[in-house]
Amino acid sequence: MANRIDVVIADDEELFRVGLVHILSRDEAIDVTFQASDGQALLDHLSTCEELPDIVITDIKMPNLNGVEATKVIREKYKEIGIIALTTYNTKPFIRNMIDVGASAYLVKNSPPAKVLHTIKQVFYNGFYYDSETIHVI
Amino acid sequence: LDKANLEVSYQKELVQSILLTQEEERKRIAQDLHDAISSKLNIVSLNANILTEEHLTNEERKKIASGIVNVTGTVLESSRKIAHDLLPPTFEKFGLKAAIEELCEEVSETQKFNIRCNLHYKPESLSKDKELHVFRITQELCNNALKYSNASFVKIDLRSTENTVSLQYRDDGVGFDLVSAKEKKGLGISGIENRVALLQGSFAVESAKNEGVQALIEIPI
Amino acid sequence: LDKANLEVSYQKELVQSILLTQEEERKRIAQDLHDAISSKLNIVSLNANILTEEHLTNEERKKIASGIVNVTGTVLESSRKIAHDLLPPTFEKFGLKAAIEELCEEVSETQKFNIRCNLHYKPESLSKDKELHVFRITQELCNNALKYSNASFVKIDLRSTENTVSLQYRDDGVGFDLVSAKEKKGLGISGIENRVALLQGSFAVESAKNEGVQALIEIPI
Ligand SMILES: Nc1ncnc2c1ncn2[C@@H]1O[C@H](COP(=O)(O)OP(=O)(O)OP(=O)(O)O)[C@@H](O)[C@H]1O
Ligand SMILES: Nc1ncnc2c1ncn2[C@@H]1O[C@H](COP(=O)(O)OP(=O)(O)OP(=O)(O)O)[C@@H](O)[C@H]1O
Ligand SMILES: [K+]
Ligand SMILES: [Mg+2]
Ligand SMILES: [Mg+2]
Ligand SMILES: [Mg+2]
Repeated sequence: MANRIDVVIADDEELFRVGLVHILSRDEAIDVTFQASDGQALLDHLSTCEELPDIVITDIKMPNLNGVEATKVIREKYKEIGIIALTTYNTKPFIRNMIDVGASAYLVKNSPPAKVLHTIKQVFYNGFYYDSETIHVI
Repeated sequence: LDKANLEVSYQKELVQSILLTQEEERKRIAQDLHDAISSKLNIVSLNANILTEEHLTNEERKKIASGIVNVTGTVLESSRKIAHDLLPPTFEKFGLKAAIEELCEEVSETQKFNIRCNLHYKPESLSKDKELHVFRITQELCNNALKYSNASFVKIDLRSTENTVSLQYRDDGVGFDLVSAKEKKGLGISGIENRVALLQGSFAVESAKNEGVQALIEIPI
Repeated sequence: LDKANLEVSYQKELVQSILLTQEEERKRIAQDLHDAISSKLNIVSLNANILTEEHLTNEERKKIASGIVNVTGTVLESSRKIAHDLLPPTFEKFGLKAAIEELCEEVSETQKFNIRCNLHYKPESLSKDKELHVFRITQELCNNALKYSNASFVKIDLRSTENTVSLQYRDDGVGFDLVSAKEKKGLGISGIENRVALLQGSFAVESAKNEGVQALIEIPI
């Protein structure tokens, strides 16, 4: 099928990844191709995978290498990957700083699944997605 | 000798007030955990238990599940807030400058006065520990501004040069008498002094009734 | 004069160590709130969101709902533990005696030594604030016993008479040299001293290498 969106997930909470994969797997347009439990595992995967994913969804607070540092590296090395920061933190500096270091979109983790799916598609088709709160902040 | 004795008893009182404030903080957090987190989570647990049972209509199930989503959202917000008040995650992840920016925004949202922050701080000029002290000092200056200054304008400058980090504070509010403020022995200004001492820096404050407040803190790198 | 100056600088260092410990505590709690509460609640929220949707089998639904029950249970436990470590609810609800009883049980569960508590304390002999200081002192004595004493037997006596509350501690462990312990400036023993000063009481500790530790605290009512 054309235009399938390959997604890689990075989060240190296994059960969160399981839930997220469940939600993404029900969308026909989306394939979850890899799950990483920290930023380092995410980068390791990207450096070895044959075909880069379209989208990376990453948590911020993770052991070994956090989502901020991972985002900086991905933005630098793999310009074409869309990065969605999906995190617990909802304050302006967090949103602003994640966008600054290269995130294409910002979502709090308790966003409704429909919003997560919508954001993935927007980032895939437009390269970024800023919801009204994100726009307000930046 | 008298002066030294006075200083000893002043420091002792200070220790004791810090201990008391610390106990108050602990009590407040424990209470918040109980009221805003545990008691709400009992509701979540109860409802999730209902969802494990069979005989519910789709309608009922949806309603209970969205109830869980809502309550959990509230608890998440409380947990974020308690953690934020203890130590802003912005400070942890993005450092001093971003944390002071956030602080200024929060202060600004109170709409008590206009606040302007000029932050020219080269990231990591100070170690994380030292940055935290500078952040706490800035917090205290802002708290005092909100509580007492009645200012219309507050300005905060943070600047790093090769050898120094300087924090400058200014407000155009009611000001205060330095001598009697020392006697009142609020923990705030002593706290600033102690942190500055810890940083081996200097702290100068100027104020007088109705002439606002100016403070300058300089910390060697 | 020299002695007074020494005392001043000792007190100043004490203030600074208390500030540092306080920041560590705040950081630890903020961290715990994130790791043990917020991030788990995100899992609850996500799964509750899934349950609001239609196309799940009964089997799936039950599994997700009991997942929520489990995670919520873990978060509740963490929230209780964080609150308990800050200020045991037993203290709040049932006062000093019950809190020390609970503490002794917790210590006893570590199985590092036998502990005996004789608690003859007339409820409310001291105000709640003062009781909290006595509790913190007892906690510190127990912490030190666990960390350093290598004792086989520890005894704690709490007693109230008409005019005094006395707390007696004894262990038969490795003991320590009082002079060098003072130099190490752990916050624990200074903390006890400060709280005793706050209570206008007296504090005597006796120890020597391999002769265990005895401490007596007396507080006027
Ligand atoms: N910006 C300001 N404008 C006017 N008065 C001030 C300002 N900052 C401090 N003061 C005065 O100085 C006193 C001492 O301040 P300090 O921060 O030490 O104590 P506090 O704020 O009263 O108590 P704490 O900080 O322990 O909550 C205050 O009570 C207030 O009268
Ligand atoms: N029951 C004990 N048995 C043996 N040694 C002890 C005992 N209690 C205290 N000490 C000694 O006295 C020192 C000072 O104790 P103190 O509680 O002041 O500091 P600490 O426990 O090292 O640090 P902190 O209490 O700040 O975590 C300890 O380091 C230890 O060597
Ligand atoms: K799919
Ligand atoms: Mg995480
Ligand atoms: Mg103050
Ligand atoms: Mg100790």
